[in-house]
Amino acid sequence: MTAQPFVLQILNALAALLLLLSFAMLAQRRVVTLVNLLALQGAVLCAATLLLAWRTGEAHLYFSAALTLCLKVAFLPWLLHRLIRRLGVYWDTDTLLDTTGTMLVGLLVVVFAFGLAQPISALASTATRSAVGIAVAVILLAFLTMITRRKAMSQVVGFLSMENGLFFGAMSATYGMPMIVELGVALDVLVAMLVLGVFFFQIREQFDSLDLEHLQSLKEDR
Amino acid sequence: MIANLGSPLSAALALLCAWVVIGLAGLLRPMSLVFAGRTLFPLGAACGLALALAALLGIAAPTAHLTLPIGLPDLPMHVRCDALSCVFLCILGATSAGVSLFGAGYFRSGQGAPPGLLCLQYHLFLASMGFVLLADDAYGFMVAWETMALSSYFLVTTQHRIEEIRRAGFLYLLMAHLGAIAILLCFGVLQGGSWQFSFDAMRSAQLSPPRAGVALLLALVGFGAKAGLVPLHVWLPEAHPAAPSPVSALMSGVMLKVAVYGMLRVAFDLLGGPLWWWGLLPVSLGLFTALYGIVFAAAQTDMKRLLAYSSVKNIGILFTGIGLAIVFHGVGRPQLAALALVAVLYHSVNHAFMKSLLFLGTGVVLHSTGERNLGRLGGLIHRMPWVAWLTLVGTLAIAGLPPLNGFVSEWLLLQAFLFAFEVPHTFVNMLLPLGAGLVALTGALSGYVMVKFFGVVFLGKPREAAAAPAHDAGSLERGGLLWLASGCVILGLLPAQIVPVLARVAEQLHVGRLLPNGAPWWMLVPLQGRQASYAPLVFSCAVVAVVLLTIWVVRLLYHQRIRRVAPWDCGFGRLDARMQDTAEGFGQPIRHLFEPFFAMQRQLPSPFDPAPRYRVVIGDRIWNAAYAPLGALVQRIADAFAALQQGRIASYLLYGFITLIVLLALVL
Amino acid sequence: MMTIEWFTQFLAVAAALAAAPLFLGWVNQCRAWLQNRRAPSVLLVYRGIRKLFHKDAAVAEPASRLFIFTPYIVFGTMVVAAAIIPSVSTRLPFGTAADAIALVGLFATARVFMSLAAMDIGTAFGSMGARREMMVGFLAEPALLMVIFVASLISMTTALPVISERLATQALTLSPSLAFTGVAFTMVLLAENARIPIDNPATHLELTMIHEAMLLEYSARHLALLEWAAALKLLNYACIGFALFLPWGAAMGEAGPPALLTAVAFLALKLLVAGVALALIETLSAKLRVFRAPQFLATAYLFASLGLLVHLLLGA
Amino acid sequence: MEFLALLGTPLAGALALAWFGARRRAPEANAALSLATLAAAVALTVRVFGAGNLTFFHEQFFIDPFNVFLVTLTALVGFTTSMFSRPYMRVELDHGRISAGRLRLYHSMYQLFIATMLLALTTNNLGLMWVAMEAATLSTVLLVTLYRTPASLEAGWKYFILCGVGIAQALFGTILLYIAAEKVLGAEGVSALLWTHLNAVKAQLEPRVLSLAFVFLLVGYGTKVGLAPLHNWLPDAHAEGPTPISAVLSGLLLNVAIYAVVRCKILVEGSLHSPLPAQMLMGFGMLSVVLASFLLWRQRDIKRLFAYSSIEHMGIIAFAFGMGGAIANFAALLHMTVHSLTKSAIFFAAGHAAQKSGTQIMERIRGLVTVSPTVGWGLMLGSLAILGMPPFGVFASEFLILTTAMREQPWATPILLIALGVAFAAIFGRVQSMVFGETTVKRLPHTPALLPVFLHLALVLMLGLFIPPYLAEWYRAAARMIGGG
Repeated sequence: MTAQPFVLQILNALAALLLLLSFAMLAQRRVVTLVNLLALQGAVLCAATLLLAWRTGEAHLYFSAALTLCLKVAFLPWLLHRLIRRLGVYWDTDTLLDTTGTMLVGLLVVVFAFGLAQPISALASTATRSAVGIAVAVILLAFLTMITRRKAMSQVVGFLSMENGLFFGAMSATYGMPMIVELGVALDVLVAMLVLGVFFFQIREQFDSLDLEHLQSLKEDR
Repeated sequence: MIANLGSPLSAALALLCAWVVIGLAGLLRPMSLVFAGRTLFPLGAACGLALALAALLGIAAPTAHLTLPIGLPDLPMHVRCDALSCVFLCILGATSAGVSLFGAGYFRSGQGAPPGLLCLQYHLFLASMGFVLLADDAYGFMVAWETMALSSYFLVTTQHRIEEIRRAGFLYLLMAHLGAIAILLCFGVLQGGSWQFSFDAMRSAQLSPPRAGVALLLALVGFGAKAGLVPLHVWLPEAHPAAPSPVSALMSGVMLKVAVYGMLRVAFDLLGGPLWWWGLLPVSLGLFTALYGIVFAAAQTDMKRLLAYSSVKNIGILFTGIGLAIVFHGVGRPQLAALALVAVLYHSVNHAFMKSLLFLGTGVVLHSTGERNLGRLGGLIHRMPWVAWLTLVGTLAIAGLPPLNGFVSEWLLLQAFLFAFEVPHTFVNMLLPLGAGLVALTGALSGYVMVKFFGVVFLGKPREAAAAPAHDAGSLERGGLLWLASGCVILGLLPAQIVPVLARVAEQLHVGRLLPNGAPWWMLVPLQGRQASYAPLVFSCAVVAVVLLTIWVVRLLYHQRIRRVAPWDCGFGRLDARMQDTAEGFGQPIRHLFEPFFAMQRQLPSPFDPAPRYRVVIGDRIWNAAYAPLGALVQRIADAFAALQQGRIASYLLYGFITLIVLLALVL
Repeated sequence: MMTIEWFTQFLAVAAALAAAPLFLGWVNQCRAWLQNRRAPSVLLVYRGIRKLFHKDAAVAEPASRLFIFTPYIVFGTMVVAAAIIPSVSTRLPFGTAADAIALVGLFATARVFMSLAAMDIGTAFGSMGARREMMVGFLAEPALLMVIFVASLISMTTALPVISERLATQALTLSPSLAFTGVAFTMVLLAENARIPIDNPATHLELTMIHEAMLLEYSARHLALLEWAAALKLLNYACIGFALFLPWGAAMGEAGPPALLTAVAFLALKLLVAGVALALIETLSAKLRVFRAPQFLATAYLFASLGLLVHLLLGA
Repeated sequence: MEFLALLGTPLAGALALAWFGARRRAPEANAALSLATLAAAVALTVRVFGAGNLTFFHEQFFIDPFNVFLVTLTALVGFTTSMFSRPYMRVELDHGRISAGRLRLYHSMYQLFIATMLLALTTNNLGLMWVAMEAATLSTVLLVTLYRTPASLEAGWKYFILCGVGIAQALFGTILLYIAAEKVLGAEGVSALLWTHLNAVKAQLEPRVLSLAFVFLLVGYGTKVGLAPLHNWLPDAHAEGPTPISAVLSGLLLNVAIYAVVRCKILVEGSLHSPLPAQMLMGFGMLSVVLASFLLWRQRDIKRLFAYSSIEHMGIIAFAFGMGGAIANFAALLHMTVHSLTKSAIFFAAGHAAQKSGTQIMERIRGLVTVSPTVGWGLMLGSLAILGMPPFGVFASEFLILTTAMREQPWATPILLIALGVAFAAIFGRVQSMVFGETTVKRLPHTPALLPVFLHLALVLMLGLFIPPYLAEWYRAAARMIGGG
């Protein structure tokens, strides 16, 4: 096995960092830290994108990196922090599954994701194709995060983390989607977050809390 | 496209469309009773009459086809008119002529659906029944079939403010729908691998015996549910009383026959040659249904429920006949098969006339007294002689008494049963003749039931004040009743003219032929060389002659004095109306004899009770044993599913996650 | 030939009309003898009928026309039935008008009219009688039909004249099925004609009566007709029995006057014997309570069914 | 030109109504804009009718037999719903359930929603389709919470999160598709996500990746379709939002989502040559039908009831597409059409019924026909139609689906039929007691718009008895294109 170029080694390290951050988010219960982790994940993503852009010379990857920087590193964490301060949600009281259990499930999910990514990596022609597995793992771990949280805010963070995973997947496997799509996606994420902001205030106005416990009245099991 | 306007098929189509148009015309002035009653319903009756005539001509005419430019793109609606269709179209036309005429005078304004809407639903109901009879492909058949169910449902729930009626309507449509599902499945089996859903394709399909058996079973379930075959009969005694009387008359008189038509169409036309022993299922179910129906009829206290159960009994007889025809057909006794089939057809015609007549009669009673409960009626023969005497004709006919029509078809069926020992299989050839005994028993029981019905409603003294100021039917209503009653008489007196016409159906379906025999025109000899004969015209003339002669002789020889006195009653004297037998009392021997049939709840007073009350509630064991647990089962499954949906978003996400993982694992 | 047939027909009906009360009287007389009573005259029934015809008819106020017409209809039906049953000859013109099943139907018609008329006045006894009569009827009718079935299975037809002819012409065999059905038929006959053990024609004890309860409100000529019709019914049943089980002696095929005379003689003889037998049965058995009647008739039905099965099994 | 009008009108409308949406005549403006959209759609249809398939803007948009009738249908139902919402929203305003400001939001978002759906339908670019689908969610999420009641917020939140997560999966699926396509079509140029191009080369796409992609796409868009067990947002969102929104969600959005699924299925099946995608669709369909029909028994809320019915019908459609083949696809397309028309008609009627009786709880809605026969009959006939009663068109499609199922998947037929029977009993029993009986209903200040109800029902009735030849032709062409079976 020949040694990979240094850039790729860095890229792989960044990918591993992404995975680690996902795990950290899965374990973290403080909402503020969770948002910070998200921002960090965005930053790592941004760095990876930049690096890749530099290596491949794809112009639109620079653009993507800029988009990521603005949106995921700066704007969204800022927005979320602001919301946290305004709404006073700092703790996600407790997760539905204890941390160790969650971690174990997470580990299994990672194994599964890596297995899943095999055929994709085999097909992809990019230098970073081996990182696709990481992207899948990030997506699934984010999913898991959302499942195990009780606060609306943490779920949103999980949701955004999933978006990060998607982005990373697209980037590592194909050097990003066509521009028009990427713009559209970014726009959607932005709008989604704005809508969320509105939402949070509405929810809080009604329930005095962002605890999902209150959002369980519509059900069949009465 | 329209081949020949004069042909029975196009005439029938045109008349059915005319019904639809008449119905739609009702919406022009939806609130006008006069417009609907005096103009549209008589028009509908005229159409019915014309349809009956066209169909009568059509029985002798060759089979006609037509493809209509509507329906599914790959399956345009086919219509076809053969002798079988024509016989049932004839039933539809003739019966509806009487019922529509009656209906013209019957419907009153008041609560419930506005007259115009009623007119639409009524005529749609008629037209859809006609289309069922003409349809020659599965899609067209199903469309017409369900339209029939739907329009009749709306008619049943005309008085929708009454909770009971709504429940009856719901049960009715539900059962109809479940039946329709079975019919659809039946067609799915019948196409036999060609995946063509025209009846022509089904006719030419070669089915393996197991598949054909499944098809027959499904048909039995589907058409049985509509016809009221036990244990699928539960809707019938609920829905028929709930509907306005002309509608009950049509449902019982015609719609049940349409179900019988479907069964015949599948069994003898589409299915080709069913195996003989499949016929045993309809026979046994039919016999059980007949007994069950009539026994329950005897126990009823509501006059329309009583008639509804009597319909169940007649459906049982019809299915017995169908089964018998299948058996004979299968074992290669074409003449006997034809005889059984003719008996079925004859009974269908008869039952249409007599049951409509009776339902219409109860309609007048209901209108003028507001009572359906037998326990509160009585003595109406004095107040409404027209209705009483015409209903008496129907009563005697349905009790299976000669010389009226009900007897003829039962006679034919018994004749067919008599030769069941020719079936070359032990057990079967012993059991089938015993079945004839059951048919006889149900026939005799219906005599019992009908005496109860007529006696309690029309004879004796009014049991409650409400029955006292009753008035007779109006002229249009009388016309309708008279038409149906004369049908009963004519069908009873001229069987020798009618049987050959019906036998054409058996011949065209290749079931068998009734060979012509040298009997004179007034005598019915169904089977050549068996010498059983029946000449109702002769002996009824004789009876009339003897009666007249007796009256004359008595007048001649003795004086004519009649004194009107108080009833003697063994000198008891203090007679009042409440000492007559009630409906419960009259039914008591049957309840006693057939106790295992009923799920009875009795409240008996103790000997020292100061205000004794006797109450008996009669339930249907089949309902308790099959339907109630089924409902509970569905509810339990629903509860189990509901437990999945607890409202927590996390669990919803988890479902998504698991789904994703499982599917991914699946493709990996 | 036709004239002879029509003459025979007339003769049969006239004989039946005349003989019916006589037969009833004979049965009553036998019964009295068997019970060590002084027997009334055989002609007592005639006298009763004659007396009733002369009386003023008293009709209850609530009665409708149905009530008044019923006696005529019942009487007419019985007369026509007598014309159909091959009592003296198997070649009666009316013999083909109705087969055995239709005959049962005719009897049922008469019964239904009777019951309806009984309910017409609205008395407690009338409706009670109607109910009981119909109950006996619905049980007896299938049993009777089963009897007829067996006979017709043997001769492949339900036409009574043909059954008689075939039974009479076939070699005399010991037929267990006919024996069974014979018993069944007798039981049905007892039940249908309001004899002991189902009903007692000689009593008006209110709570046990069936047939008489229906006649309570009739008087004068109407009652006379009904009594006569009842007698005719008994005779008709007896004749059906003869046609099914003892066809010998009746004129078979195209018969001239001598054969007819013999037939009449044979019929008289058979009736004499039957009367004694009937009286004997009635004397030896006790009246059953009303709710026992179904069991009695179910037994009849069972016998007839057994006869059927035995016939199918043994072919005899 | 027509095409530009088709997309531009609602977009411009959304902007305009964002300013003027609270004015007195705004509902009429909303209807007028929808009418204009409909006109554009009809004009486009007529053009396609003459000219065949069309593409626009460098093949970024296209019209083929599969989407042409959906475009018209969307525009039509969009228009009729706007007609319905005119009196409906006014009554809500009068009752004080919403403020004028929210009416502005409503009108604007309504137009935006129509625009996104038309975009999703007409775009050739799978990425753009994703964007449009997400935008459709976002534009309706605030409409679901329009009343700001606790329940509506909860429903909105679930809608947002579940559909958001779902659609994220779809994005990943799209990415995977792109990876596979890029290999064949090359990364340069944007053709690698254009459906027409992909369709042309689908046989060369790498099957394993495509099957993974399909799973993500199916789970993603399937969430939006409301396939069980991903359906949980659907009843909540339908029940708690304003009725016009329930009508378009059920009648149009679900259609668009299943349209997306089928588009993807065509590609994947072309590459895969295995029955797996079809089986998945069938499995989801079956599960949805069974689950929904049993859950119908527990419903108390009228809109929730019909939301579950939508799940059931989406299940039927998914099952039919899963079976594939000319007849089943034809039937599924027909079913999409008739379900959309019928279900929106039902929601119109149900909306008025709920307004009249002041509650959505079915036990408290009684005797509609006595007070307002048209609403009552609309609800009754609509329910019967949706339950598959002939002569309505739903029966036609169900007939075809069931008969095909008998041939292709005999095991499934009894299950489907039982589920249909159970659903019949559940829905009909409830509808009957709402429509008939003694009444509790009162009159409303604004006359209800029932033209839409009866227009839809008339169309459905027509489709049951007679399918216009050109429509049948489109269905056939689309069915051929979808293939499978």
